[in-house]
Amino acid sequence: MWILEIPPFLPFFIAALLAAVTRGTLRGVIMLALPVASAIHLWTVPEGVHLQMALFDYQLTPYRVDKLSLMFGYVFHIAAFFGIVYSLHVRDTVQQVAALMYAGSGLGAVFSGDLLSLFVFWELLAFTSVFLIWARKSSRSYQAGMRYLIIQVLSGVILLIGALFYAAEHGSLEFGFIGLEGIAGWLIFIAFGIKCAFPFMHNWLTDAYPESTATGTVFLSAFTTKVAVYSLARGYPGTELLVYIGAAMTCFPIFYAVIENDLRRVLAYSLINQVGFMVVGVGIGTALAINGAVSHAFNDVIFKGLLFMTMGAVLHMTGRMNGSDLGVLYKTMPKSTVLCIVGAASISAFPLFSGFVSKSMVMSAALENDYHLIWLMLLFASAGVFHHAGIKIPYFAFFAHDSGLRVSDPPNNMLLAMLIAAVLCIGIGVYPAAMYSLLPYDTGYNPYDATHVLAQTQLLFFSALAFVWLNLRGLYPPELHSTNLDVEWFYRRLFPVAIQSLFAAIWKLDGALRRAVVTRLQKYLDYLSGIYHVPSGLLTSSRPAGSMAMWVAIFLAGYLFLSFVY
Amino acid sequence: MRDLFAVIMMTGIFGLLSASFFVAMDAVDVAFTEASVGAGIATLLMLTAVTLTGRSEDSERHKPMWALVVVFTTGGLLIYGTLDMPYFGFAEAPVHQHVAPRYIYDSMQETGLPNIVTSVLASYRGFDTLGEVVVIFTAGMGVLALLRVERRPGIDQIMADSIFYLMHERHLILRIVTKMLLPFILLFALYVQFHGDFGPGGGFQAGVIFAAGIILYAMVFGLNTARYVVNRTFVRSLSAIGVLLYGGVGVVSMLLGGNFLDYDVLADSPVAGQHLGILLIELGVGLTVAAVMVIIFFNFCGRRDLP
Amino acid sequence: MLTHLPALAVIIPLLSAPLCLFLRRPLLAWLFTVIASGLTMLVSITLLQQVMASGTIVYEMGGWRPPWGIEYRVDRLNAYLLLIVTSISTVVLLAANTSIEKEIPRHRLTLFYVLYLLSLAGLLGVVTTGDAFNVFVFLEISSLAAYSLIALGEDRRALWAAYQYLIMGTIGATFILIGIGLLYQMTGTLNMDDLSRRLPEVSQTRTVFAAFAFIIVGVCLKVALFPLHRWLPNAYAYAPSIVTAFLAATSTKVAVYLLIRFTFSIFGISFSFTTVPLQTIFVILGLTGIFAASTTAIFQKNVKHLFAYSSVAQIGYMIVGYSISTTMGLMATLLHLFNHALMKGALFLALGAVMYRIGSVRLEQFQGLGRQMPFTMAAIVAGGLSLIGVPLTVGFVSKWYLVLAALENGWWPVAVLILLGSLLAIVYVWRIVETAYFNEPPAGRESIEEAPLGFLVPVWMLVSANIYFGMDTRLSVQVAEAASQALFGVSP
Amino acid sequence: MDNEKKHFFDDPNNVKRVLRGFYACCVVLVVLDFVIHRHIYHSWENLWVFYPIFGFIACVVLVEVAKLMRTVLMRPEDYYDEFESDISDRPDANQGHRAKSGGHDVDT
Repeated sequence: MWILEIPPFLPFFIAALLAAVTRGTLRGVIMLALPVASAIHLWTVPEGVHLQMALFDYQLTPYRVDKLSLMFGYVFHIAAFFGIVYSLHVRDTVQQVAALMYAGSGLGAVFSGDLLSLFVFWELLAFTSVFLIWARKSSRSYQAGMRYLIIQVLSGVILLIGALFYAAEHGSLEFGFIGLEGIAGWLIFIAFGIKCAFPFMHNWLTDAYPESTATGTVFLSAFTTKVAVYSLARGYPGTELLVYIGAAMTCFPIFYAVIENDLRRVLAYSLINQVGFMVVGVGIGTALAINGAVSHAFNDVIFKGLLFMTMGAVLHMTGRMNGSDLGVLYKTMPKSTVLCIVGAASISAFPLFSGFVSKSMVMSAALENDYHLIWLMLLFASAGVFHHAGIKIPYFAFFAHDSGLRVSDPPNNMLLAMLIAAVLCIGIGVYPAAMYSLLPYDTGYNPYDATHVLAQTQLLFFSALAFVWLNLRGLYPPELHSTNLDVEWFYRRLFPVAIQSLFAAIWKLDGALRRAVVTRLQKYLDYLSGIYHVPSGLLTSSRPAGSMAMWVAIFLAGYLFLSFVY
Repeated sequence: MRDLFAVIMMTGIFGLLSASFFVAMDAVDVAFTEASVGAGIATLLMLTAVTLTGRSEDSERHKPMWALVVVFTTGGLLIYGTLDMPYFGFAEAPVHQHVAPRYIYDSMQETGLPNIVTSVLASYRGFDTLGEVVVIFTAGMGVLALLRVERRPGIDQIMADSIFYLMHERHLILRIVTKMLLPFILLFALYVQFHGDFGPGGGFQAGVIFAAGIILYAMVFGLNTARYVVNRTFVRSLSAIGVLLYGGVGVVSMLLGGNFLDYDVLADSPVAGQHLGILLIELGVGLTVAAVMVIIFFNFCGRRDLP
Repeated sequence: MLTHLPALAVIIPLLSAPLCLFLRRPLLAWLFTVIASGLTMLVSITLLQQVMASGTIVYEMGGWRPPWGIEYRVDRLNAYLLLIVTSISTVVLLAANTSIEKEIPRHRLTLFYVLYLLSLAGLLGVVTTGDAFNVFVFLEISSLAAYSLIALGEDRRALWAAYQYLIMGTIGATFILIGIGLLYQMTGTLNMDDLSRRLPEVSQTRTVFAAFAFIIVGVCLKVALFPLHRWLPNAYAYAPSIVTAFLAATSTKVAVYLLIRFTFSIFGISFSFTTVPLQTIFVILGLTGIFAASTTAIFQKNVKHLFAYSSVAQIGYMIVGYSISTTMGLMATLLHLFNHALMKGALFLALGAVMYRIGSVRLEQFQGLGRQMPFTMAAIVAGGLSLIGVPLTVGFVSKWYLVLAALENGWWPVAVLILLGSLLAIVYVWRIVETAYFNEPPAGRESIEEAPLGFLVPVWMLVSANIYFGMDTRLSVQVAEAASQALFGVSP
Repeated sequence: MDNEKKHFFDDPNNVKRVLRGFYACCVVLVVLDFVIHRHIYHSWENLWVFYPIFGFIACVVLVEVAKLMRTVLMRPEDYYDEFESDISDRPDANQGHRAKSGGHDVDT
């Protein structure tokens, strides 16, 4: 059936095209109808390779469907849907088109069966998403977008080089298990790592996401990192290194999150932390762990989207995003408050919320495979997540000290989008079997046994107790206007300063040297030429014909000489 | 040497000397070409150019000491490099062993021409010659495209009159001698043109001589007078017609079933065909060469007349 | 008539030129030129089909057998080059009528077309002929016509640029002539095929070495290989737009063809790559060229200059591929010949459209053009992407093969450098994009319209070719592969 | 805002009530730990009230460490802006060098 051959990214690109030329209600209808139709279509698609073409001597597979990619395909559709609902009120065509293209590129990437198609979508992800950052139209967002673009494109270039090496090593471009073997394996790993926000490569995320528009960040949080997680799950399952990288990713961002003032940046750090859980799962590589990673990615898209949406709503209504400038909004934004708490409970993995049913899989897998230290780190991170995302976000935005702001709940479309996400969060948490049936492996895992529920509840409640205690004792660090140094310091401060001073030195030296040489040379030539005192034809280029003819002669002499002696 | 006029004269002398050098080497055709082109028309054209640019070289110049070093090194390497070349006139040299014998022994039967140079030039390697003619045509077109000025009507007559008057006063003897010589020059050009099959000569030399005659006339009697005699549009067409004649012969031979420029098919017998073909293409060469030379000269001079 | 195709490919434009001189009305002259060029393209297509199907075609000029007469010899490589030159010429010509009327005075228009045809004929002659001296003759035709065409540019510096080009071009041609003369001395023949058979006997003489040196240097000058490239940027920048588009897309390609023909077919691979460490020299020069020229391109203020320097860099890629001297490397070079012709043709033609509307191609004039001339700017962006080597464009295809060839040889540093070079291309293309899309148009230039269809159609033909051949690589890859295999096959 | 409706947390008693409820929950959870038998995967889990203690200590450590980090990492909010606008304000300084290295003879 020919309709099988329509890869899911195509409808999105077509819709983007339509969105570019339509306005108003029509555009809204098109944009809403699209992910629904595409999702229905995807539901009917069986597994297998549906589109192939030949490029050079290689088989390209732009459309390959299996359980792993389907899982991401579904959740991307969901994310695209609530993202579109959430941004229905936006009149900026560039943003709407970019968002659709971005979602399409994400879908293209997860259904790519070869490295080259993956690369194309990889770069498309970068080029389309950057417009969501630039759409804020401030010089800050422009610069942040630029940095984001450079790092993302760099990741793509590394991926391409890796793919080239891979093709040279294996004679094939098929995107399957890659493993850390040879240059190709490492290059592709690094490329994935950049997009996945590995430690020291993570800064693009915390730098750029908070600079995007209220609606843009919702899209951004859903696709880029999840595509990277998918790629790792496909290419590097069971790579032990990933366990340690992932564990580091779960731990270090929470410290930053505690002292960060910009609440969306707090969420960005917590995004890295959540991705860390997935990376650990991929690194462990057993059926349970992969399931955990994939399902956690699935849930994370939804609850992180929900959190970003609630924060976006606050930003949209108040125009502020710093914890120190917000507070006591629950009075006038009760709906948003409730929805935000649902999201916070989900990310903190409270029983009956979606985070619980997936995160515990990864933790169990870590224990089963004797990663004890890692398990402790994850446990620590879980407590930390609750602390900063589960409590800090709602507390400082909606409760805490009175900021004097009295704004109402956001427009209905935003509320609706948040509601959809919240219902999904609770739905999955209450009835996880529906999601489990979609997972790549069948492990028969049941999160709701007494041990899990009790342990998790104890952990969370006592984390909360710590928060309450610290707060009452006045030990909790106040929210302050500040910038916290991160890896970006190297490229935003150290390198520019170093390069600037280095270049200044070089120019100085170069100038001095040049002057010295030119003076010398001129003296020498004056001496040779006796009377005439013009600069040499060799150094200035005012006589290109003359100097070029000379080069020709030098070349000829060189060739002759070489051919006689060689 | 800073005086460009002297430089040009020296170049002319150099051309003449190398022509005699070619004669000494028994390359009469080449000598003829060199004499008419190198010593003759090239000198004339350079003189015309000097009237545009001024007589002495610009004084500012750099001392190319480096260049001298490089040139000497390269030159030294080249001399060393070509030391193992076959000696001049060495009978066993590959040049005399491979292709040349056939030209020497068989060209008479194949083309029926006593002048081997002409048969190689016009028949064996006729396509090269077509290329050369097109090179000349291209040069003419280039000069036309870059130098041609649209003259304002009205000023012509004044200029013509004044120059006529000036010349009349000054160069009476020169004018009379030129008038007497001109028919002979043109006649000689025609002789060279049509005698090329048998002795030294051919379209190139003939064209140059013909053009030289016209240029001489223009120099002595003034450009505008010459323009009355030689219509510019006509000359322009002539240059194209020459190439077309040459190429046309090729196309006709193609239509008659031979290859391009295969003269064998032009007449009943191959030899007659060769004869006819060579005659026609030499005519084409002559036309183009003469026309282009005249074009170049007229356009150079035309620029000088610009107010 | 089919047997005469090799001759017709050259004769049609060669004889159309004098005929065109009689057409006084520019429109007629243009139509005539387009038809002549189009006919030649048809001839080339037929030739390519024949050659791919049944092997090399030989045509004896004047009916004389080689080596006594001149032979035309069309193998896969020739046919491939013929197709490149004629197709680009035809497409570029489509825009000529619109473009030229603004850049050249009316009374010179006919002569422009005459010279254009002559230049085309010269290039085709060089590509088709199987005779070494004939190469020189046609090289002179094409070069002379090219000098005049460049000098026709409306900028006064065009004359100066053409003069520089003339000096350098003449030196190059003379070197080639001296080289051919020396070869004739040593072998007594001018026919390429014959030369390749007779050369091995005398290959260890110093005269042949000297001949080789002369020819290589002469051809490199024509190729504009770094550092002998300095005639090129000005020549391209100040020539009329059409001429730039035509020459940039074809003339250096023909020079690269000559390099391949001389080294691979005439001197033979073993001689060429053992007499002089040619591989090392060319890889170094090629890579230096890529970096030096790309870096220079970044700082150019005139966009024509910018792309001219980028051409020099692209030549570096071709030379690197060539010097890898494996079937794959040569194939990459041949592909890049074709692909670069497509992208530079598109880019310079689009610049012609900008020139037509604004009268300048300085970078600051591009401000706001993204909105004022959306289709033209989109074409420039597409061409730029292709230049960078973004997948789904032709630029990617050739770079891909180039990198593979380098890796296949184990030259992975070269591969990395090639890719790094592409990053520089991103920078200079980005400069244009940034200026055109992120700036408001300068004051007083609010009412610029999109370029006329006369421009957009040919420009977008080339752009779509860029994309089409980037996706469907069968034609170019198949032919390039066959040609490069043939080159390695005939002279083991 | 005097006529504003009284909200739940405006009354300090309400806050106290909520907190008391919360403490009660905590106590219940600790008690439950003695009642319900947990599966043990890790030796530390044998420790009574392992999870509550871990959760509490982890958070206190987290916050204290983060506070320490502040002393090292915290900078004014416009830390980068200051520097980056610094660069973009002086294009001329760089322009001079660019012209020197890349300018072509024709354009000059």
